[in-house]
Amino acid sequence: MAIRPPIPDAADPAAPAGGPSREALLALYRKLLTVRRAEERLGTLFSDGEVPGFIHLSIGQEAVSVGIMSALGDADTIASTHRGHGHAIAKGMPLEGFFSELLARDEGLCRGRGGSMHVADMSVGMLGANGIVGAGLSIALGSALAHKTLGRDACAVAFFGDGALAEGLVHECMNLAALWKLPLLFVCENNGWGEFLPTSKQLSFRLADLAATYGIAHRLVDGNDVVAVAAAAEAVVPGIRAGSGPAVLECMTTRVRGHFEGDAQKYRDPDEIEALAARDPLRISAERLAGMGSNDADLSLAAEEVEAAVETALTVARSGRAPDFAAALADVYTGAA
Amino acid sequence: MAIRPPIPDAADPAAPAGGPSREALLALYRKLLTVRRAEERLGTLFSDGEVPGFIHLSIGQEAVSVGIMSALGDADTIASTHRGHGHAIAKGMPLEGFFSELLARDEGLCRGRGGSMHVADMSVGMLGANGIVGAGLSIALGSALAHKTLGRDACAVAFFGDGALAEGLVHECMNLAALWKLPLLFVCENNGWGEFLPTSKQLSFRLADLAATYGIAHRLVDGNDVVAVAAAAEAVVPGIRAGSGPAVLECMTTRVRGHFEGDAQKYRDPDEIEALAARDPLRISAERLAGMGSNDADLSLAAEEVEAAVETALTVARSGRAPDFAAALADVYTGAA
Amino acid sequence: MTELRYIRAVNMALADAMEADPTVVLIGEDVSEAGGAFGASRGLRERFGEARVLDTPISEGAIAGMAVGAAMSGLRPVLEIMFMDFTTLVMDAMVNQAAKARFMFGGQASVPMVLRTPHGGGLGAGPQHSQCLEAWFAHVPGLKVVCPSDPASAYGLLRAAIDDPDPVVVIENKALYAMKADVEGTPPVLPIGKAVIRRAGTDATVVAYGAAVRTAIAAADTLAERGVSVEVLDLLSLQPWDEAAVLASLSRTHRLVIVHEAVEAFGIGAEIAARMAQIGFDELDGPIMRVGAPFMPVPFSKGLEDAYLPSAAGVVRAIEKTME
Amino acid sequence: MTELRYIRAVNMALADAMEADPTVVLIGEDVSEAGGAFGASRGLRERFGEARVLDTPISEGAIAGMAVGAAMSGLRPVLEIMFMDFTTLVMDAMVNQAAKARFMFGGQASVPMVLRTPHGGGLGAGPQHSQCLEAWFAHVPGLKVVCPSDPASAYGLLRAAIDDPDPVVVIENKALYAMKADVEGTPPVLPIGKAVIRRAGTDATVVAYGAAVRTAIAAADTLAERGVSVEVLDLLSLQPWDEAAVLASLSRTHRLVIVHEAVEAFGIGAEIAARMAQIGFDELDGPIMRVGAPFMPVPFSKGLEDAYLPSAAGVVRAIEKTME
Ligand SMILES: Cc1ncc(C[n+]2csc(CCOP(=O)(O)OP(=O)(O)O)c2C)c(N)n1
Ligand SMILES: Cc1ncc(C[n+]2csc(CCOP(=O)(O)OP(=O)(O)O)c2C)c(N)n1
Ligand SMILES: [Mg+2]
Ligand SMILES: [Mg+2]
Repeated sequence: MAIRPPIPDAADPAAPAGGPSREALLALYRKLLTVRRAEERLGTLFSDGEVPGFIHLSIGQEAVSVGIMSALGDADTIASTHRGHGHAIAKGMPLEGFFSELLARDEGLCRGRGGSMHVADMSVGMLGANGIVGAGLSIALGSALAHKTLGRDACAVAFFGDGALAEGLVHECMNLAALWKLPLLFVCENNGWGEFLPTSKQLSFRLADLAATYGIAHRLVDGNDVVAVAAAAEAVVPGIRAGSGPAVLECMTTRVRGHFEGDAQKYRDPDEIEALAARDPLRISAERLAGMGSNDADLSLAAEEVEAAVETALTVARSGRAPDFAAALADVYTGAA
Repeated sequence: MAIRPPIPDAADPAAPAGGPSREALLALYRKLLTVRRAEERLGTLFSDGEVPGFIHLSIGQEAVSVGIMSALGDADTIASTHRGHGHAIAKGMPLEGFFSELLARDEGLCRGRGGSMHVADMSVGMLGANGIVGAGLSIALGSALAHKTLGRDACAVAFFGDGALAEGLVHECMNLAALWKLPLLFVCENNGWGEFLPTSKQLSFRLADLAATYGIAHRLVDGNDVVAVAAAAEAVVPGIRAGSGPAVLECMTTRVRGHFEGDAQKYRDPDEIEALAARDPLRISAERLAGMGSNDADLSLAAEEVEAAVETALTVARSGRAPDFAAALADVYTGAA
Repeated sequence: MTELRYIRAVNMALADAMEADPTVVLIGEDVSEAGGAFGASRGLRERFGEARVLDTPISEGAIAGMAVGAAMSGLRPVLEIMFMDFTTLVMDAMVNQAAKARFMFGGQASVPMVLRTPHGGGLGAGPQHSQCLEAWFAHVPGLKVVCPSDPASAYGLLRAAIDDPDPVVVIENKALYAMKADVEGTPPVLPIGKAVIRRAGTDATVVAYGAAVRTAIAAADTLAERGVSVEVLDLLSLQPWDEAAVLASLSRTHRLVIVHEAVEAFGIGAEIAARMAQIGFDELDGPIMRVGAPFMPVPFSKGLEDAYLPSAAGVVRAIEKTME
Repeated sequence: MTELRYIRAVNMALADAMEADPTVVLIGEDVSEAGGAFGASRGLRERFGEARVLDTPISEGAIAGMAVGAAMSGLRPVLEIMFMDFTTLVMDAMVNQAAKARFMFGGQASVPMVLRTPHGGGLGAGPQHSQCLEAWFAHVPGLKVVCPSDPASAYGLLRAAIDDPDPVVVIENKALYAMKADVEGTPPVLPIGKAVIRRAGTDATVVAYGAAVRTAIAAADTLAERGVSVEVLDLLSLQPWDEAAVLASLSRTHRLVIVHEAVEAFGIGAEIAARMAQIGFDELDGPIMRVGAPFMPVPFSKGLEDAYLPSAAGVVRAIEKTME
């Protein structure tokens, strides 16, 4: 019943002016790789039955997490989605705490009570993944209000998917953020899908028009090019922190895996999935690095180091304790323990 | 903290092409007058303590109700707001049933259980006033779905105030109506206020832009000119019934009384209230009628007849029975009585 | 005899209701092309067309309100909310609109809609995808609430709910979707408000619903080995619930235990216990015991979740306690 | 001694909390320029500035979620929802976010926010502006719920709620806003979770909260004339509630009646009755009686509403019944 394709599927092709140095890009590449390897590892852990529950991987979307976070500091806060591993790791959640959580260990940053849909690390301003589509928007809105009221030089970021655009909360939060000029960056990860249905069948509008309605600046960004994402974030974050009001970055990206692990994506054209390889964020960055003179050795060194870090973290996580029921029960309220 | 005046306060001044005949306009005038007198009477009944609860009068806004309904038939359905007396009466709810309800009599169309905020008459497609801001939008959306699915040649109408534009439900309903091309007319009664605060301090956007975002046609209408409202409704309703999809009419209008009876409007400039007399829907229609050759006698005859009808209805209502508690308790579920 | 899975019974009930009444429509996220997140509506789009099986955007508030409006205008919508946790977003539509329409409009309107939603843990789905919130709905005059415990009741109660002229919340348990049972032909439509004795007994009554019925039966089996005869009553309907059946069983056994997966405090069991502490007071020979989830969110870790969910051992202890 | 009105006590508590802690902010529809729909925040914008007293658009879902996020980021927001009926729109923020944040993030975060909202009938406000929905919140691990019954407790509980590190729902009763009482200076901050004996007695215990405390006291007065000595316990906190105090009173009187304005079925009283039917079973000399609203929406008509609301006569009958 969709009327028209609501979201253009080509991202702004203009290359960002004055990109990062080779070292800086290599650092970003390493982060992309960290998210990728960590999630690939989770995928196998899940199919081996080592990780329970629902897990939503962000493979193919890592450049959004890594690019946005490159413009943020620890004082800046983010609220995430059900697909939040990349956000958490890129914001600085340590891999041990991350894997320990996914393996439901007491050493997990959420002590094994939250799991994949609730990874969080308050110490780096990661206010949590969220199992409720759209909810993170209002959490970030509140965090932005706190930044403003307390006079902090900080920005809050709300991550959300294109499917979440149908939730009324999006409208309420954009209106409020614009009305009060809150230091809030809206980051839409537009991967074209909401679960098993293309979002073209869910939305009658384009985010660009919605943002314009509230007078919020909107940029369309190639979400698979970490350089483009980082540049876009750097272009708006300082102004947001300084009080210029909210902005929207719409990052066109690609969901490579199923909606969650175990989803065989039968509803999707295999050719379409195969074609995604050309837009792989890792490949795009690697090509850029090659163009800047990096050689294969640089990349394989990075790969080895990341691999080792992931495996070490996993080993640590596996050796962790099971959470204690009485301790959990005593921690529903503050100071009850 | 409002950034810019979100809603233009001047309505489209263009006079509608080929207006109604004098007889037709006199009939509309009589309806305006009926709503006005009924509500004025309610105002005195309220201050005399004869009507309990919260009552929100639509004095100054009658032309929206009467104008829209002039384009509707009994098969068309409407969902209303907390300020719903005008909608109910204009849609055809009989005055006896109306006053009996407001006086909490068993003969009231809601048997004295709903009162002002829940006046309804299903037999004429009036699906109810509503105490929840925004809720009527989704009720009308569902009614439109039923019309479409059951192949009816009918339109559903959602009335809502400008304050309601901040509710997320507006966004969800507009997206859905546009996506599914539902036979739904959105009628915003823009009176510039949401309770005690100008909506310019509540909204960062204009409805025209929001509607355009979803690809829904939008018209700005002088909501105090019943001829303009009727013409706008007639211009869109047949197309909506025929399947062309939803439309928005934004009717610029004037809340003359307080938010509810008993509200002294101390927050409002007395000059502003006084100036509203110039935009009085009755005056505007009377002047039009005069221009078309109606004389004062026509108008006073109408006034007398309306007055008499209101008083008769009120007398009937006053003589009604008090509702029975056991009967009410037995009517929570169908057929339980 | 054929083998019927719980989720398939739901699917059959939807299909049979749509077949019987052309005004029945299905509404929800991914119910149409994908056939439902748990497969409840698989094949129905193909069979009844996309106009009657509607994939919606992620707009729970609007689709619930839409179901109310559609029900007031001649359709019988069956709304799926993917996880009961997300019913937090439809409370206004259900409570202020659906539940009250008939009463507050003086009987002019009824709202023949169904809200289907799965509750319950056991899947490691964590705090926002596992909650049992049925007590909220049972507290609201104008709503009915049912909770099937097996394939036959999943079929029979859903058919009854769709036929019902008033709004009904049908709560399925995710952990039961794979449950199989042998049935003879099409299971019968079940009356709303009637409990069923799943196992007769004389020493104590255990009242349960949904997945907890299995737990209760397991506890009864254990105690049978020790010579204690436990009656297990499956409520099936939570609002209205079968007060007469509970009282009758209590009057035979004089001991009462109530089990559910929802949080014990302020849960469904509280009302049953409270009612029996009034109208069944003279029949009670021991304290009324409840077995429900502890006062904490549903944890992610398997170990924690296992400890969180009510167990047969816990029910055994409760029965022993009231028989002391 | 000075005379203090209930609504003024709320206002004082807000002012004193804002004075004591610069991170306390007020958020809600018409709370700032208008001073609140019922006047709770009158004068506070003038005193503390518009940055701390925020008028919001009509966006309940967003402002509740905003309060959660703000509380996680260093503020102590006090959110006003104009009528408890509209809390249907904030259930996700309260239940899936505020209540669970501390637990599901492993104790990393706490959510020091307050949701203030008035419940209750008696104003002819009809089915969507009168509901008492506190049982929903009491069922949710992670939330606390309090319900003051007079000006002093309105002050003392609100101060405690704002000081509390976890989310607290403070339920006021619209019909009590005009209530006056004499107080000595500033009322004390009250501990959450503690009940108070409002009237000592020996023959029966009546547990009540909010506006029903007055009803219970009126019933006790009536029975005193007939030589029956009734103890009235004011719960004040509903989650956690003072189980020990109820049990202690029951252990003295051996008869228990619970009264509230909320619908009886699945209401707060159900949990209290259920708990006492377990841990207080041996103390009970008669059935546990509850007096609450009947199972219907709150009607508009004054006559119907009067019959709907729990009455002192109804409480008297319940006490007599359990003493039979
Ligand atoms: C309120 C709510 N409704 C429905 C769901 C089920 N659900 C989880 S993810 C999802 C799709 C979200 O799509 P999008 O926002 O585009 O994010 P993506 O999965 O593409 O990253 C849905 C419907 C949910 N978790 N919360
Ligand atoms: C969900 C909800 N929030 C708040 C209210 C309280 N309230 C009643 S009317 C109103 C203002 C509505 O403004 P608008 O939509 O412009 O309608 P108007 O009163 O101007 O006709 C508010 C906030 C309500 N009834 N429902
Ligand atoms: Mg998506
Ligand atoms: Mg208005």
